[in-house]
Amino acid sequence: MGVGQFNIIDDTNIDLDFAEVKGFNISKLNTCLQCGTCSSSCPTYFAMDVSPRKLWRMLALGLKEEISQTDTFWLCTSCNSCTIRCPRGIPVADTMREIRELILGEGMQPTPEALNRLRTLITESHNMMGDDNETRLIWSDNLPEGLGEIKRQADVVWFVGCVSSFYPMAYKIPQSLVQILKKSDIDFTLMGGREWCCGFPLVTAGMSDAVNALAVNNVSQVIATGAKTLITTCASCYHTWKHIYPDMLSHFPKDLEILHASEYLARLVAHRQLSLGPVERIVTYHDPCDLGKRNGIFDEPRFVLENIPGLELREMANHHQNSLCCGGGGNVEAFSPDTVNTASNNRLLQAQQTGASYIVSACQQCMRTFTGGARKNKIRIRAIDLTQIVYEAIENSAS
Amino acid sequence: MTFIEDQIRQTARKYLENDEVSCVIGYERDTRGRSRPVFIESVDQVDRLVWGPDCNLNLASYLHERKHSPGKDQPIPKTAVVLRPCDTRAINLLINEQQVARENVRIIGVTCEGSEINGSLRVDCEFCQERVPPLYDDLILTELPVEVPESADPYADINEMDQWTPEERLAFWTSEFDRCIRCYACRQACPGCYCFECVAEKLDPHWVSIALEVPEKMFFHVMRAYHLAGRCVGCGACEAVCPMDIPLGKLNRKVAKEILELFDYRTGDSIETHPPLVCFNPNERLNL
Amino acid sequence: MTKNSAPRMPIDPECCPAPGDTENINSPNLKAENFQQNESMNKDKPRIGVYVCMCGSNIAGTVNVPKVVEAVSHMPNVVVARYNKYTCSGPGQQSIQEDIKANKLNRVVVSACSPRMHERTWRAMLTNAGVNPYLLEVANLREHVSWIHSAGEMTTRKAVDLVAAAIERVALHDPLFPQRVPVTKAAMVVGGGIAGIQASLDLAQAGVPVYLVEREPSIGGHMAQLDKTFPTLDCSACILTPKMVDVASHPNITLLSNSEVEKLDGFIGNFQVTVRRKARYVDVDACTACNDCVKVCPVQIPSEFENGMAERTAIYRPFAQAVPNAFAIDKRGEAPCKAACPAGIHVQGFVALIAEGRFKEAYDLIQKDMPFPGICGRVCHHPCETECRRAEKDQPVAIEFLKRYAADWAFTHPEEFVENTAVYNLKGDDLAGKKIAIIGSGPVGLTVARDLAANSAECEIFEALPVAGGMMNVGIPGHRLPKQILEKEINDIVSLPGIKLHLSTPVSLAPEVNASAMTLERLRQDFDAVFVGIGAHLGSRMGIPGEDLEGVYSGIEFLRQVNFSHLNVDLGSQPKVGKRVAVVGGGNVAIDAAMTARRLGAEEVSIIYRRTRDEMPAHDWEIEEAADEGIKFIFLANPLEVIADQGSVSAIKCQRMRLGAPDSSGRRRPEPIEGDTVTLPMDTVIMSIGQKLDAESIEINQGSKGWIAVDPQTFQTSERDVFAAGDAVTGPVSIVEVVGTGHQAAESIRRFLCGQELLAGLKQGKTTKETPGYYEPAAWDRTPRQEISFREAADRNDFDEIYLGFTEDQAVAEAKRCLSCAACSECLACVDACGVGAIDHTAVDTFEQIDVGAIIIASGFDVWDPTPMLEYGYGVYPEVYTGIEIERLSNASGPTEGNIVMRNGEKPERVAILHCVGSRDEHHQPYCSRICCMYSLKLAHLIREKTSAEVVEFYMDIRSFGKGYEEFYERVQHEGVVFVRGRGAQVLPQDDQLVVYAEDTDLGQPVRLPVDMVILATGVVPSKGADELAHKLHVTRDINGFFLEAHPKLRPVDSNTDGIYLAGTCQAPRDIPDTVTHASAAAAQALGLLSQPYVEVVPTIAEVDELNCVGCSLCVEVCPYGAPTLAENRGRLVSKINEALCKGCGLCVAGCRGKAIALRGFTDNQLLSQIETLLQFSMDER
Amino acid sequence: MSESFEPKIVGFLCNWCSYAGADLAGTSRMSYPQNVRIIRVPCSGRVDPLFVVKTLIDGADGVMVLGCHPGDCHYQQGNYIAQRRYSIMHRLLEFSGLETDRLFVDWVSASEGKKFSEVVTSFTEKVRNIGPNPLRKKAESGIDVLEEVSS
Repeated sequence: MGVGQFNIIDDTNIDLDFAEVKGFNISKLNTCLQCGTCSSSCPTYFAMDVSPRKLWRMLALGLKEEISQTDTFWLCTSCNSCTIRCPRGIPVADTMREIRELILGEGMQPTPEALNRLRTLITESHNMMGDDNETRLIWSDNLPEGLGEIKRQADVVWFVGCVSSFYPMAYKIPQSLVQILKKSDIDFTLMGGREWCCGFPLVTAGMSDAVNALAVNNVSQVIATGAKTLITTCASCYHTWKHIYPDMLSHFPKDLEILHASEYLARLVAHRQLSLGPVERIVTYHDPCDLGKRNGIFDEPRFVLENIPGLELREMANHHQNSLCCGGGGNVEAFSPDTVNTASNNRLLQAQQTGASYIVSACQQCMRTFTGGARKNKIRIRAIDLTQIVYEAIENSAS
Repeated sequence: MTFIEDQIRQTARKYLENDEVSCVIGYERDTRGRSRPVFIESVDQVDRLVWGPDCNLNLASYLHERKHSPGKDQPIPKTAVVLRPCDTRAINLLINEQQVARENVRIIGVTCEGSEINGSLRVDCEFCQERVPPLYDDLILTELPVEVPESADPYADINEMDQWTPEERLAFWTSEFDRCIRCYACRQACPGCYCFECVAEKLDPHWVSIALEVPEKMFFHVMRAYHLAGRCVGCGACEAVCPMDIPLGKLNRKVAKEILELFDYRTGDSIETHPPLVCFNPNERLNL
Repeated sequence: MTKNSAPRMPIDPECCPAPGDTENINSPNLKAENFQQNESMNKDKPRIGVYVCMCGSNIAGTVNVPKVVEAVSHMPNVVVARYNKYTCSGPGQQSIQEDIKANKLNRVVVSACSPRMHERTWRAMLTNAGVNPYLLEVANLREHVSWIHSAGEMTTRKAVDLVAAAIERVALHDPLFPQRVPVTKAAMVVGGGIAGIQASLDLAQAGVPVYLVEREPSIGGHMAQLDKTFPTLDCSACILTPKMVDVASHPNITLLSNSEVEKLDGFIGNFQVTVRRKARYVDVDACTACNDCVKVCPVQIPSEFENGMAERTAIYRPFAQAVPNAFAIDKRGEAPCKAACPAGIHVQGFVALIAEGRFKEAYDLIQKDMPFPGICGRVCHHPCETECRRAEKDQPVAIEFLKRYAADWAFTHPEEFVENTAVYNLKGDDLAGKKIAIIGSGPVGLTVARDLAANSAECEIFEALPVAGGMMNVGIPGHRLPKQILEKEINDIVSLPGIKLHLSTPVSLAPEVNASAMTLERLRQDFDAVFVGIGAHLGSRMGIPGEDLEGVYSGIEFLRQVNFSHLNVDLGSQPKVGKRVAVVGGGNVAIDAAMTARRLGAEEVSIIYRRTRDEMPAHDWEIEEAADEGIKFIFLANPLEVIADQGSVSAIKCQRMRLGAPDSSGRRRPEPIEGDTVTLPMDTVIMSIGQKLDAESIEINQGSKGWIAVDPQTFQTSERDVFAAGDAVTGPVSIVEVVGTGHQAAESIRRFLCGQELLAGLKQGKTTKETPGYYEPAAWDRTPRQEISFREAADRNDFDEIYLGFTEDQAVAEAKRCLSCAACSECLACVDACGVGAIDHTAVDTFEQIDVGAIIIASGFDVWDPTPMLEYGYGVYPEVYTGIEIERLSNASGPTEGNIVMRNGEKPERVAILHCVGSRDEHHQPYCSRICCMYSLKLAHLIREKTSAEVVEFYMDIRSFGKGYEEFYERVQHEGVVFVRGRGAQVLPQDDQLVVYAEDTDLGQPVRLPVDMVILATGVVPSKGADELAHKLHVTRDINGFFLEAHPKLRPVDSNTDGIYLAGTCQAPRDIPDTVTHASAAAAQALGLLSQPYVEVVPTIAEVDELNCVGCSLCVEVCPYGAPTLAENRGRLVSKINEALCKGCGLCVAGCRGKAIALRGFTDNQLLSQIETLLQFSMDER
Repeated sequence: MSESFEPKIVGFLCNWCSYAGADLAGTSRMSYPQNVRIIRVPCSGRVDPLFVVKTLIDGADGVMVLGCHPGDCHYQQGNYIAQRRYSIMHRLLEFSGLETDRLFVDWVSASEGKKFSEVVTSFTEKVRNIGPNPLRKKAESGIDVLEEVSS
């Protein structure tokens, strides 16, 4: 259906209670002002044929045909900027995900091949890569003194996450964190092979039905470690443990404290358990969408950075709840890699404008997207994770 | 005649001889040896005064009879009264509520070894830390110094009842109040209860009927505990006089415990402090 | 408090007590027979009429009204039970009145809408039918039943319950007779914006005296800031200023500018408002607004009127057409530096003057309080710098060096000072003819002499030493304080008329010690008062063996002799100093002695101190200087003995110490280490362990520690006519503290000689007031503190000064670092500049009690600050503006004289205006602010007209609803303004432009428009401080913080509190036409109240049953209005209610244990009847 | 507890704030359970806690006392004193076995119609869960008018 051809809206295609029947939050959707804020806040709007605003219009009028012909919802990185800025407070990002569930659930579009593959990989091999799940701790092989003996029971359980475990580009993150934990003699444990993918990619892909099994395993494994606190370096895993699992499982341990690595590092700095040496460098901090805009954690990472002597932190034009997405979320990579590339390029240019030599983020997925994007678009800035720079600071304090 | 009784008599004789007071209120023994209050108005009767652990009433209540001038421009009579430490704090209460003037009362404060109800030591006295009266004109000492029990939690029984389920507590009080015969002895013995006409007996406004049913009796006892909030000095007189031995003191101690926790206020410590229910702190937000 | 009650309206005799009975006008006698109702009403059996209203279908829709009527018709006392379609209508009321007459009904139950809606209607209906209006009960069947629940048996049963309860209750009602209280025919309007102005003028026109309270120095509100107004493009000032002038000139209007409501008492028709008249420091009547003071004011801070786009001075007039057209001074408390200075120097003042290069005025300001600017600029311990707020950000302002610069400038520019500086601050002549003897010419003696001479007293200073200046001259070495500065500042004082100096004339006040010297008795014959300022010139002794050897000096004597040699005074030769010198002690004198010894040729000087570096009392910058010059420090050592070799010093034996627990002064007490001693070869030993009073020379009793005992506030000694201050009283302290005590002693002497009370009005010591909102600079410049130049340690072998002082540029740059904490720096330049002497810096807030009958709140609005919306970058990108800022740019009297230009001065080529910023937004203001669309259109027009730039407006809806508004929208479209239907989502920088991100929802395409300027059409929020005002006036506010109206549609200008009305944007956002309409409506409502002779006050108040009251005073303590008091009644103290004060809250009634107080209309029985009926009626058989 | 148990709740509402809030809930056509019967009082400070005890022993299943938010009281301090009185009566009632869940004291302003309806709904549910008042007294006197209505 090209833009030129008008499809007359009449009772052949209009279905006013379609949205309600399909379980959308219709009372909120109906308050939409059609103001376009969500569209113009979207990092991947340039690649869409139908703007998000127009998509709600179609949903409200129940134009099933038009909805199934657009691919707008496949381009949503679920970065939550739209939800934060929507003057009516409509949960726009969640609605995008619900449309994906609808499209796949009702077969209004053939399931994209990449998503099918993603589903089988995760359900069978319990990780995003399809590698042998037992090799989850492969990143620790080239550590000088390895991982040492892993305790079954400990105060803190560290949920490493698929990207850190299987993407060599991201190995530096767990390697840094494990040294930090060891240096501050924290009583922690890892689940290695017993750790399955948290299921966040399936949730955003609109296949949340497959996540239940993963949740049951992961939660029971964590309970088995007897830990009081769970930390993770991935913002998406953090969101899953903090919100998706407790809503999904009634027996979720209420007293289990869920912390992102940046919050935990901030606590260590505050309690003077980390001795941070100087790092003479100008850096800028990128708020990962699932950590900042979705869960409101803005200050802890900055608190850590400000406590590193010699480090100058400069904010990009978009920061805090006004932050801009790295482009890596919502499996858009599986659907349209060059959209992701353009989006991450926009963000890297902003980082460059600050004159920073590092762009520090607190999510392995952002770090991975930026590293690829910087190389592809030849932008001279190095993407690192908060754990890496903290480890560098600790190294300098020792010398 | 014990060491204490001797001192009481001498003090009474002193007051009566130099006409400082027109009456000394104390205890005497009746024909069957049981203690009962007595009004001594002449020196020769002084030897009737006795003292013992069974003197467990709060004689301050009798001051209500002698707080007004008997006739036109006649002075308010001066009275001496034998009081235990907890009783003396009731004097502060009555002063604070404009009922009694300090200069009209001579307090004969007795160092207390704990009083008994039906022969057994009162619950409050087990943990009582205040053996010497905080307020007195004459202090009556015991022969050997009274040892003060180590500071246990005075509200242990209350805390224990707090753990019960509501049903258990309701069952407990329903059975207790069931035995109440509404004789109002507790009200008469209490220094804090001096209304001309008690709400429980008023027709206009008509709050509660005179039925001997649990709800009505519960209304009376909850009302009394509420009316004594921040006013009960814990003298135990109500429990002492109750013919049916109902543990009325528990209700008052529960309220006293809450007031101590909420407003850090203990009744009768001084006449300056404002009783909790007539003042407020605009910044406090109490959970209701 | 000046009683400023309004002129009373002639009292209508019919309704109130006889005229002349004025003293209890506030509590008239309230006998019931004021009214004509016959008394017998309530004695006989109740005959109740029950009426259930269908209210059209509002009630009948869900409640089976006939069944309700049927259910209650058989209840006791019910004579008539009927339902009707509209009870509140004329026929509805008439049918009830007929029923009353026909069936002799004496009580009525109306079951309809909320009593808060029509209770007044039913009461009037009963009164007309001859029944007491309070024999009525209303059952709320509409708001509490029919509108809430769906039709059904349960709903009908609930209705029956409520009606039955009302019937049981009304049977117990007694007739009540409302109090009639006269109305004070005056009104108060709070807030002087256009709403307040309009309301005031309307009221004044109607002959009502109006008190307009405005918290800013001028009325005018936000409208005064506007350039043009929509839709007619009238110039805002042109239509506003005439009204402002009317307000100022109207005989009925009293304008209380710069004032706030402090407290409200009373009730409708009889309010007593306490107004705080904030100190303005400028006499409004005297000020001619000639602007001379602005020319001399050194302080520049952002102007609130210009929204921070331009600066204003501390003494300012908000805008040219201000009314009252007078200046005001922005004082924000006492600057922390001035508060910390013991001598009370106007620190921020002289620093601000230096920042503008006005050094002469700076010097004059300093020497008003500090007679020795040059000296103090060099040796002060500068407590002001420790309090300087700049210390929180980086380093404090170098105040001491700035003071020194001003003094040095004065020293090098004598031609600037025609007369002797000290002369022209002559204060008065109340001490003419009085003679005062001053013993000691140290800093305190000279200060006292100067202060008394300024009051034309004759002072004679007796100095024992051959030189004047005391410790300044003989105690402080040359390298710290050059002699020529010292000489000049001493001569400035000594050469004053009325001061005579006698050198080398010791005065002993102890007759038996020194018969020849002047004694107290002989002084008393010639002088009226004596001041003792002899300082502490005796060095304390350690009392260890060898202390008297030759070559052992006390620090004081050593420095004195050195200084004598410099002043070529031959009192004993210059002290000889060996190769190795030991200075014992840790204070400033020890440091000075050590550095002096080095300059006299000692090769190795070491300071021996029994504690460590941290505990040394000397200032650490002086310890620094000594260390730089190579002086050694031997810590934790205490001299035991000075060892001699052939009569001259050869070594000193010391005891090793270690630090134990802190002593009373908080310093850790040194304890000897047994048997651990050390002997150090020394040639000279200088004992500098403290100073003592030369006790023999004075017989006035000394305190415990050997200092002269004086009254700490008046400095009067045990002898009535002898005063003392300075080191002799306090022990050795810094010059600035000594000068401070000098001022106070001089004031006490002046009062003593004038026979005034010494203690009156003395502040109880210098309590630093709580910091009332110091000025906080928005942008923050990080310039570091200037470095003062000084001579290198190597070439500091002579007695020339170490520090060389600031250059002029350094001084000005350093002075500019001052944060202007208290805004007005109290440099007093304006006082001299003001031709009519209208300025008084010592003014304080005053309070006025004003009696009014009605209050109109017109507190207005504030423009919302869009900073929280990070996506627009307001405050980050300079070219992002709010609407009000553009108003100021385009206003001819604005910062750019009307040219709409960017911060860099150039005209913008393309401007974007973003609508609905912060409004219609769940995260900020959910409501529409109504004015932003129209003022955006107007701004677009102005920009097109003045800059012909392209203007693009990003909107969701254009709300042009008013008269002429749509036409104005069309006109603006004609003028080429482009409208994009899409809310601006974010603004990001690109090169030197800003890019607006939006979606053109008409085309469904993304928009990324680069523009030069972005204007945010921010919404409207209640004015700052509206919440405190609401609490003070007991008026409720709505969810968004605006004042809550009694009814949104039917009573938009009434508040929930009777007698208080709302005008303008304080109640809800609205534009100027609506505001004026709303204000006139409020004035009309107020007039409705004020034109009545009396007002009926709620009769449901408390009533005591004396027989039952035990007089326990619970009610007295618990009542918020003090209505109950204990009063004598038949020989007993019983509670008595002052019926004029009681508001009927029922606190005492609920608290009274014996139920001896009843609340008329809400008695216990009435409430109990409701409870019992409600529970009994709806008792289902479970 | 059979679903058919309809608790009887008496509400004491202060004329200036909570009663006006209830009116607003009405004018905004909100809906809440029918169990509450409202009695208008000048201030929450007028409601002697003994009224609550009296209402409970007369058979009510739940009592609500709603006043103005602290600081908003038309009589300046009525709600402050009420707050103290009820903090004590609440604990006394709990101690004497009438669980605290039968007494609900809160602050509702004149503009909080929505809060009023929510508060009534949640309290009615809570009372319904804990069941009828154990002290329920039979209505021993007075004609039982309800027979005629429900027949």
